[in-house]
Amino acid sequence: MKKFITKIDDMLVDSLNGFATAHADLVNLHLDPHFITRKNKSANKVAVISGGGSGHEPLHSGYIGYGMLDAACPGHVFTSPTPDQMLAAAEAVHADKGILFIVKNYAGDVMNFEMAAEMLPFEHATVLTSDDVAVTNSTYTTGRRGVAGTMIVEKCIGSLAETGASLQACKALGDKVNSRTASMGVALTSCTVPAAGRPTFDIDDNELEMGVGIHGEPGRRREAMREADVIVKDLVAAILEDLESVHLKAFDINSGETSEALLMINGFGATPLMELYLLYNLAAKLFNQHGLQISRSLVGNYTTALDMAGASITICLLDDEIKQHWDSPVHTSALRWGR
Amino acid sequence: MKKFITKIDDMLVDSLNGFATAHADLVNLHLDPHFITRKNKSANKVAVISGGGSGHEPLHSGYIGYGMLDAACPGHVFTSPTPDQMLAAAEAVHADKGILFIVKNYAGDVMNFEMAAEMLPFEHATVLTSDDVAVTNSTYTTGRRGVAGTMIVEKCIGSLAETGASLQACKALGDKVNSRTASMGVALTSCTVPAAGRPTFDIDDNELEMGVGIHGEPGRRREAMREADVIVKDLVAAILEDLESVHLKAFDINSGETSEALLMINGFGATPLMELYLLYNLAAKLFNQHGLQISRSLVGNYTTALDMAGASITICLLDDEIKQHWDSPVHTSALRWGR
Amino acid sequence: MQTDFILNAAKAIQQAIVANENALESLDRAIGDGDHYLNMKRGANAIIDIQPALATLTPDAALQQIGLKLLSTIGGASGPLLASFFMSMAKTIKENGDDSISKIAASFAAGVEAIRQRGKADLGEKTMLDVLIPVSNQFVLLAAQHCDSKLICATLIDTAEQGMLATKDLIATKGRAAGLGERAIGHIDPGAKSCQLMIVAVCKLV
Amino acid sequence: MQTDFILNAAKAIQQAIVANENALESLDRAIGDGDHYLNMKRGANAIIDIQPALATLTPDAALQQIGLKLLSTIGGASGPLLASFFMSMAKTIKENGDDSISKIAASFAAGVEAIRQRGKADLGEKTMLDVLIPVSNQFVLLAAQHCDSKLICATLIDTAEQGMLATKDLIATKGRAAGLGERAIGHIDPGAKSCQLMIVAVCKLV
Ligand SMILES: Nc1ncnc2c1ncn2[C@@H]1O[C@H](COP(=O)(O)OP(=O)(O)O)[C@@H](O)[C@H]1O
Ligand SMILES: Nc1ncnc2c1ncn2[C@@H]1O[C@H](COP(=O)(O)OP(=O)(O)O)[C@@H](O)[C@H]1O
Ligand SMILES: [Mg+2]
Ligand SMILES: [Mg+2]
Ligand SMILES: [Mg+2]
Ligand SMILES: [Mg+2]
Repeated sequence: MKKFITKIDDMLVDSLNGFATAHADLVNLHLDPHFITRKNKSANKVAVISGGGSGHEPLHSGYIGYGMLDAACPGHVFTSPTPDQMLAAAEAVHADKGILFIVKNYAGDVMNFEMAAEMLPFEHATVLTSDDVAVTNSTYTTGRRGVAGTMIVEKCIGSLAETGASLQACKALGDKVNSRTASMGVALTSCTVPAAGRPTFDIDDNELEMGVGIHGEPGRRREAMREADVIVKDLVAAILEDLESVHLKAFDINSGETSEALLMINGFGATPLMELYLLYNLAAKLFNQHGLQISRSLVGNYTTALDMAGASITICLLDDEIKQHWDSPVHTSALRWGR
Repeated sequence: MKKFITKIDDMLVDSLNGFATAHADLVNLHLDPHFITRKNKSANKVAVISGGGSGHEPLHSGYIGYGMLDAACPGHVFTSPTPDQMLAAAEAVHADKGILFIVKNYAGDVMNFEMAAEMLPFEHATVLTSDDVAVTNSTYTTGRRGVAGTMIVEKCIGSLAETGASLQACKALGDKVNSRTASMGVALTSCTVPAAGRPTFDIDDNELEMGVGIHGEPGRRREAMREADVIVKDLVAAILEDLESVHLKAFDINSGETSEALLMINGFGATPLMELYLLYNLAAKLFNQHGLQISRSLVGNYTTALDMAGASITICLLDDEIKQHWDSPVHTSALRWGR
Repeated sequence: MQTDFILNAAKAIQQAIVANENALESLDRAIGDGDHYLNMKRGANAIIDIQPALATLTPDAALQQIGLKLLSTIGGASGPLLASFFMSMAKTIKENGDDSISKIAASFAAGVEAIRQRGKADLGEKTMLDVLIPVSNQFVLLAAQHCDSKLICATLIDTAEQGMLATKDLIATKGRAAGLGERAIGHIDPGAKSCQLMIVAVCKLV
Repeated sequence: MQTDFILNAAKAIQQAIVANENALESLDRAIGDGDHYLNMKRGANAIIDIQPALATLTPDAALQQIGLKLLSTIGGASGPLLASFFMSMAKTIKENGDDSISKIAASFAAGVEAIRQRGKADLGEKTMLDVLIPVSNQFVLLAAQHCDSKLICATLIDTAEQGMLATKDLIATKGRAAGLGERAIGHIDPGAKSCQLMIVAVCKLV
């Protein structure tokens, strides 16, 4: 393992300090417990807080700022943060309209945020994100994981919260966006958790992991490495199948109906932009053939898995409300437009 | 080598098509010869054109748009583009105020742009960027390489050009920014050129390459892997030494004088944001101690070397003019603020 | 139960965790995200760090502080679960006392029940509960029969090992491994392993 | 010189380049950016592709088209340099003809001079010029002495090899390897190697 680290135990704080210094115009850093808050927050809005294990940057700290998050709680690498962090963050940013937690659906994240919520002296609600179609929902399991689509949920909720909307309205929008968002990823290499010092999983030079999680959790299946067009075909098929099952509608160009959608190609950390755009090209064509009209696009590293090579494809089915909140101005360190 | 590629010979065009589709609001793609132009370009401005080998994305195509480039010419991976591309791009975007080429100082890029310039039926000028302090200038060599600082030059020139300024003024600003910009990089791994299929250089698990170029060219020296604070100290020292030699001024906090500066930590492609912010933290502290007041910051993958793990540090000494043009609105796919 | 015993148990647990770094790490790498050892070590070390403060407390207050400390240091799935265990055990002891083996067994059972409620999981889902539920049931049973504490501990060590080993053949339906389906088969659950290690460490002190 | 000969030379060059993939690639990986083989192959193949069109042209026009084609397909440092070579050679032949070995040698020398001017480099800077300048000088000299063309070619093959090998011990002061300082020593320059290969390929046709 070769990484830029001074002392492994200080890595998280060293990195948080760098983030806070580089973006001192946008954020304040608090340590022990660790959380990051937004500067210049409007009074009288729902306080939107997210958090999760570190190593997925820019998620979540990179999305703090106007029109998105008010605070983020970074856990250790790939380990969900603890309730004291969320409580302190809530204390720092609450503003009479309640607290909205945005939580990726992992047992650890859910339980830690849940315990924080139980102790919270403010009105609160939680939006669970669960866009990863690799892990199928079933009554027996805890359900799908939250992955790259989380950022779209954060953007839309943040936009609505900025208007002074109620906690209930913000939660409803978040749930809606999540229900219309589907992602699936593929890994070409493992990632290496710094403190572990070696790759999370072994993978051969001619293999890929289909449906990998953003912590390097194994996915649907291990397969032989193939051409990009074949890989994308499988990812797109899984996403379409899921969207169709949820929305009871065949996405088929022959149906004559088209749906508007946002397409995001998310790099896991070590995949060059050149390859991500190549994936975009393949995915956009396939979705188009299935009656999805891609009217919003995002290509880059938005929800990473440290130094993993690989990428995920995310579709969010748009409607006028989602479009409005996606397009509205946002000013964070990792996502910015309109101001 | 594992990469997202359908057919190796189609990779560049596949990727360009993805880029153009994802950013259809910003750019137009032209093929044979390949170049990308800006949509909605104001008439009556200097046409700012850059280009270079592919594999450094978002450089240059990601910087096409309002307040930055009017066109970019992508070469094959790590291979400078050819004069027919620049000629066609110039033909497409010229607007009576002349053509300004921004060229990274590599023999290949310089000669190809030079031949294009000689054939150009328009008034033109060229700004050569040469911010890499790893390769020292000498009367015998072709001089320093252009690396991550190129983007700062492109931003400032683009801003000035947008005001309708003359070709001479744009060139003068570009030359000034370049002369005040210094970078140095370090690689932890090699990159792999897709068509070559194997790493450009071999490097052991306990080694790093100090002063590496953005094509994986060997740098100042091969060294044992060390802690991040020691690595950053060396990089910062090399940059300060260079700035002092050019600007005849010791950057020393004890001198009582401080200089304002932009600090960029640029990832080469496979280094997680978490590590880049850690580097930022170390570098900002050291520069501060040497009397540089970091008032602008940029952390991320801005000039990459495909899938290389590593990063570069860039300082640009600011003055009021540079600050104004750095801060002015920009709307490209990879850099956007103020609109 | 004395606070001293709790402190010794904490030390024994910390040593058992650290001594099994490779096992814990590779199990979570195989069917999780590889951080379980790091999480457990962080938690165990944090308790060692606050030993001086714990030493001044009653057993229930010490257990409560341990729970809170684990809650704010472990994170992940195991953090809130183990924290819930200790906080619930503390509450039960505070209410009912710990002056008999039965009462201690009851407080242990309350702790396990808290994990069950927090994680909404049950036996056979390939989690730490596959160790904790059988151990808890056995503990309560043997304590009701007024068995000798050394014998109880010897039995619980066996039960824990069986529960831990049994997770190997299960499909996971809770936690991070739930996404794996059939691929989880053949791997012991990391949380089950660490719970078994902790139970062995504590039982050996008796 | 006949256009036919040029076409055969192009084919021989393409074969020589492809046959030396490993050598060219590893040399540019060692002291450059690893793309020299790819650049040369792309250029050589492009000329093969336009052979039918070239076949209809006079030698000077064919050389000019080759230059233009290389200019728009190779890129990198070698592209404009080799293009300048062929375009300058074409111009010289067009002006002075190619009806003697001396005239051909003069046009070759003009091509090399164009590379020198374009790249602002000279002998001893560890570039392709370390092959081309000695070959050009030797060619002009031997042609002036009215040597037999077979003998000239045999000599040029030797000269090219010596120039190529000599780059091994040089520090580079031009091109991408100029940043390397002492570390460039011990590696043959890739452009020198490909020029030597091309010269050998063409000389063997005579
Ligand atoms: N819902 C649950 N109920 C009981 N135990 C669980 C549950 N979810 C996870 N676990 C346990 O937690 C362990 C993983 O802990 P850890 O690796 O520290 O956290 P994370 O899974 O968040 O990385 C699993 O091996 C399993 O025993
Ligand atoms: N200024 C120059 N003059 C002559 N030859 C040069 C010059 N610069 C580079 N070269 C030649 O070009 C070769 C490299 O070509 P190539 O790898 O195709 O381009 P690039 O260096 O742009 O990747 C070098 O080995 C050297 O022989
Ligand atoms: Mg975890
Ligand atoms: Mg090159
Ligand atoms: Mg884990
Ligand atoms: Mg090269």
